[in-house]
Amino acid sequence: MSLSLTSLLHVTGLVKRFGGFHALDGLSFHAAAGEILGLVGPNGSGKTTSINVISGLYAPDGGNVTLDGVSIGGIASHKLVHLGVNRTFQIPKPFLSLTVRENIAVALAYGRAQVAPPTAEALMDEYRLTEVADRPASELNNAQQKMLDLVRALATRPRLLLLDELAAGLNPTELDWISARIKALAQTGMAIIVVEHLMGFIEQITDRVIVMNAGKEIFEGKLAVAVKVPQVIEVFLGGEHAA
Amino acid sequence: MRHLLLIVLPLLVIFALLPGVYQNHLLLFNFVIFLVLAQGVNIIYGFTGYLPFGYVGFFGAGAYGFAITVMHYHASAPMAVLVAGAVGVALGLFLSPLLRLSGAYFAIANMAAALAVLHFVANPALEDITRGPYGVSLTGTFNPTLAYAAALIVLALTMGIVVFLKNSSFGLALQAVREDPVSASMAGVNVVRMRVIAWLASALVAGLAGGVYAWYVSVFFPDNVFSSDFSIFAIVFALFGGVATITGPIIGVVALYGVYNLIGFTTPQYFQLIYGLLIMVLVLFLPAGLVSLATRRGWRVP
Amino acid sequence: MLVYALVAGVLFGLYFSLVGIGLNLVFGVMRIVNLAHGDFLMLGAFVAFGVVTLAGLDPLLAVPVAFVVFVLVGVALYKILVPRLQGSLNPEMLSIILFFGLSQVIQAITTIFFGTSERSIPSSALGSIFTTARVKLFGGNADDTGGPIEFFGQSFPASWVTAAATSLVAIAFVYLYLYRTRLGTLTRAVMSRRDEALATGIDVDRISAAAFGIGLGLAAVAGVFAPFMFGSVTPAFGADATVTSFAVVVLGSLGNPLGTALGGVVYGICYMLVQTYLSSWADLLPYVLLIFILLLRPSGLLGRQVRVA
Amino acid sequence: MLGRTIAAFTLGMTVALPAIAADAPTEIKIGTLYASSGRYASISMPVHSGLKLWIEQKNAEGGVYVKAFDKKIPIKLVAYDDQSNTATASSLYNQLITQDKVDILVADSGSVLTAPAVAIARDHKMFLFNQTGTGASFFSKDNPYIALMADPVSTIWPKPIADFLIHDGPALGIKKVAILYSTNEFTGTQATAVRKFIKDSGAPLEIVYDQGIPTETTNYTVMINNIRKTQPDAVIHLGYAPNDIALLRNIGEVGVKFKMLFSIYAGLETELLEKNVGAKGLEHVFTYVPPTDLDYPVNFGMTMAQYRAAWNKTYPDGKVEFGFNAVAGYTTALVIEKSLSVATSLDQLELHRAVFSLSGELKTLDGTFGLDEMGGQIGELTPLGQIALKDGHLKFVEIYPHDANNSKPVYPRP
Repeated sequence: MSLSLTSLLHVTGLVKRFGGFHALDGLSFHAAAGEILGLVGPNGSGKTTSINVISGLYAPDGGNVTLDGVSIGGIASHKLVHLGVNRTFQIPKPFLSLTVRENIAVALAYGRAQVAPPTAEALMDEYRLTEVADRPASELNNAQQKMLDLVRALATRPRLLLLDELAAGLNPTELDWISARIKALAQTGMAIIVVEHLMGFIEQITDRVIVMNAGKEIFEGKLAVAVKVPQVIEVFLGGEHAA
Repeated sequence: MRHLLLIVLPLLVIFALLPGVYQNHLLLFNFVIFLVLAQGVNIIYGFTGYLPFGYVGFFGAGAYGFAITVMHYHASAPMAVLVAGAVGVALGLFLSPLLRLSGAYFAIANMAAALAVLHFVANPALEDITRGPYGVSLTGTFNPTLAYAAALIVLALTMGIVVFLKNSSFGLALQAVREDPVSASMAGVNVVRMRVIAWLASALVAGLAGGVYAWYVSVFFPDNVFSSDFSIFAIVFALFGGVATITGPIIGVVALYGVYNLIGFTTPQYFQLIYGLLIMVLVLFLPAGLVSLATRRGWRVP
Repeated sequence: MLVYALVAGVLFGLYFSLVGIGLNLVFGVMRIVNLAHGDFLMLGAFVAFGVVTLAGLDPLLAVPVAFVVFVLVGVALYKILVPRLQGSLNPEMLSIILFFGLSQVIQAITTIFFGTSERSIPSSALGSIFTTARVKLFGGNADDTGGPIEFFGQSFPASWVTAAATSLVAIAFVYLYLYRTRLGTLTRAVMSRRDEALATGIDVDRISAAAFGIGLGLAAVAGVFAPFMFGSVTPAFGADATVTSFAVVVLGSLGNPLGTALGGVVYGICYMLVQTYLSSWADLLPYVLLIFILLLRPSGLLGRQVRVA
Repeated sequence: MLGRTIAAFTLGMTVALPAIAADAPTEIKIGTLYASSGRYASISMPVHSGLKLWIEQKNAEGGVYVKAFDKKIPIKLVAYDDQSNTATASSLYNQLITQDKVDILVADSGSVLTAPAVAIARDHKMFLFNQTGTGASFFSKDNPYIALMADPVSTIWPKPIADFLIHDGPALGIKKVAILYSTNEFTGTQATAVRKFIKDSGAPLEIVYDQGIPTETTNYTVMINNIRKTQPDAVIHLGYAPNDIALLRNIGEVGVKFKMLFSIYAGLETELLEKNVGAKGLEHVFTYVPPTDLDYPVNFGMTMAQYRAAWNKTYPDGKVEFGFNAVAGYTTALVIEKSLSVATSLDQLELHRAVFSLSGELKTLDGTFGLDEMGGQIGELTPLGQIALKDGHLKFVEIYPHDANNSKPVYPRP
């Protein structure tokens, strides 16, 4: 692997419509291996939709998504997982009646990780799930369910990991802890895209952010720079004033 | 392996020995048939969450697959049973678009499909092929001993499938699909293919059961083998025992069908009333099935 | 033949809207599949039978009686059955079995009291209060009843017209209830988002009980006309009626009671057309139609696209 | 030759000996099924009630005479409810045979619920008293373990209708015939028979309408309109009781008058149809003249009048109508009674011999009992009749075949 940051994901001119509503309207950005990229923007700006399209939940209505130069737009989710794309969900969606261990076993068995994934034991240990390993997922608290959701994604050894509001609802200690974990994941060469409302968290972990509004990007660069750009301020403050 | 040895083998041995000591072989045969059907429901409902309200469609199609093979191609009965299974699978494949539906929609569409197959088979326009509403008589292949043995083989196969599902990551993945298809696809599971495979496996065992039933009963009308009672009984038995387990449907069939016949033999005058009340009480007080009595205490039920 | 089939289809279809609408209300509000729906129709028919044979009155008078009685029965049944059911893991699926059991119980009890033979009511009895009133007010011949009613120069059974008219009234009633009353507005809220309705503090239980009662009441009202629409009724009548109701309801869209009105008419017209041109395949129609509609528009003709897995 | 004689003699001894030597049982067990609920309940209950009535009557007299033991033996009825469920029916039939070890096995009513018994009875070498299961697939030359008691086989039953149309029709001006039938084994077979009789006769009759409709059909308005469009001179409807009820009601409600209308159940279950359709709706309808009306001379059992009186006394609540099915159940009972009085043992093949020996001899309120070689019932062809309304009461007028006491049909219907 080269030491320079090679671009893994390319999104160009992505369009997604729901009826007449353009949830994504020509979104373009890229993400490199080993990089943590933040996706920020007001509610309804298209952050989650873009994750849903990239992870194959929705087929795009226009534009292009490439992974390592290969077009992946419209490919079914499970195939994307096999290609090395995975994600977590804003509201975690574990398999409620299965135990934690079984939840992980499914992803380990079907993820077709190209590099040998860590064992279930290691993953549970790392994400503090060992003591609930044999309990059904329905008995887990919200933070534990989020970790299980993350572990499910990690068990497939993704090259590109999309985190949809993973930090929401975690307490400050947990936040510090999970930041460190995410950074460690990036260190292994994983490209990570983080959708988050907590700006502190974004600032703490991201190398770069994309600011979105109305389905497209309006800024790309460091968060510290972004908050000084008038257009970005207007989107955030204007949006809130209007509301 | 442990499950095969401790659950399936004893079950098969018991049902293989029972005809020697109990003479109502047809009752035993019906037990075996309902064990197969309840486990078939378990495969599709327990592991994927689709309630096959028209499950009898596969059963009836299998029975007619058997009949047509025997009548028109003069095949041997075991051969015809295999055809019956194939017919079940073919019908399952044909109906696989129904899997796009969920919840009650699937259940209702499946019920409609079974009725459609019944009315298709029973239509006088198809008299040359199915004998339409006039019924079939297959006395040439009638052989209760062999048919019973064949039913046991079908049961063994069915139990084998369920044991595999219970002990494999394939079964785990199916349950994941049942719990949350989106999340399952993000675990790398091909949701559509998994569902279709479970659906076809379930159709296969029902088709085989239908073939064996046709072999044993040998004289029947469309209304006999497409009776919705088969679907409803199989579902009620499976749910009563507890689905997504190996033992649940077995307990369900043995207990509930046992009670059913006991009422039928002893108090026929209030048969329907007692049975209806029994079902209601069970759903209200044991909604997760008999095995929930054990799981509530934290015991793992195979 | 075409015109006749179309008019007959509309009349017949409007009646089928009434047959299905109660089932849909119950499903829409509670996500409960009432497999005993047809049995409540059957009971409604026996109410009409009682009104005619015991009191010697016009079966139309059985409409309010059946409605009130079965609204009360519905509320009582709701209190006994539904809370326990909804405490379970998968109430939608379990309801199918629970109500199958109920259907068996209803059939068994009806058989004990009424036997198993076909029962019906003379066609001339239906609407006889109008005849009596007409004779009293305007004079004329009281024997001149039960005759056919003419549309487009073709004659149709008077009972069909009466049943269709009652259906229209009942559909209007459901519309007014859902869109013009407070309880109805809340009912619609529960139908669209049950969990949110619970969270906002709506008394979901009370609304559900009302919907369940009204659903059964409407089924019983439809049952009053069953002896006229189906020739005769036996305690075993319910099973087929339930299946047909499902076809009608799914056609219109499950969970949208007013869609059922459209579903009924579409069903009626298709049925009559097939009976006219392809009669021996007529019983295949409802099922094939149902499957196709479900596959092409899983949410029914008037539904929102929400139910594909 | 000598050897054969000895063999025959020995055989005769072995058959005869146990009958003399064995102790008479304390009861004769008759096993049967009925459907108290479900689709077939309405045809099953009247038949079953007929059988039950006979058993109560015999037991009140101290039992039924059994020749094998040369004494009267009380009857024990073992009856299970199959709830119209075929899987249940099959295990219950087997229960009767293997556990209750009944002496006499009687099927439930109707072909669908009789079907599960056919192969089982044969397998256990039990003679099946098939009450009303007309299914052609039940009967074969190599199966001695079945005979049909009451209903004539469907292939010959409608002969009088066809013969009437063929022989008397043209003179009356009947040229165009419409056939409407329910697509099930019972009525479908009759439709096929009518069609075949007419076509084979070469009579100047044209079948202008020939449609099968699902048995579940209970709504005939559109069909009536379609049939009317073909302007038939005669309409033959072959369906079950609920079909007849719906058709006749719809005809009345739409105000259509067919010149001639035939319906099966107007005759078979007149009481039931009168309750549902009204007397007016049955006037001028052509139908099978039921045994309830024919008053066949009997050489065994009650006459029709006596049976009707006994029925009304036993079942005063009117929940089960008196009609053809009620007679069918009693007819089965009489065949059993008579067979027991001639059979030299309770061996099932001996029962077969006894039952077949009655063919052409036994005359009950259902007419002459006659079997073909496969066990199909061919005894009495129900004549064609027409219903007349006299002072508000229904009366059957026999039309065909011609004999002394019949009259001219009312044609066309006024």
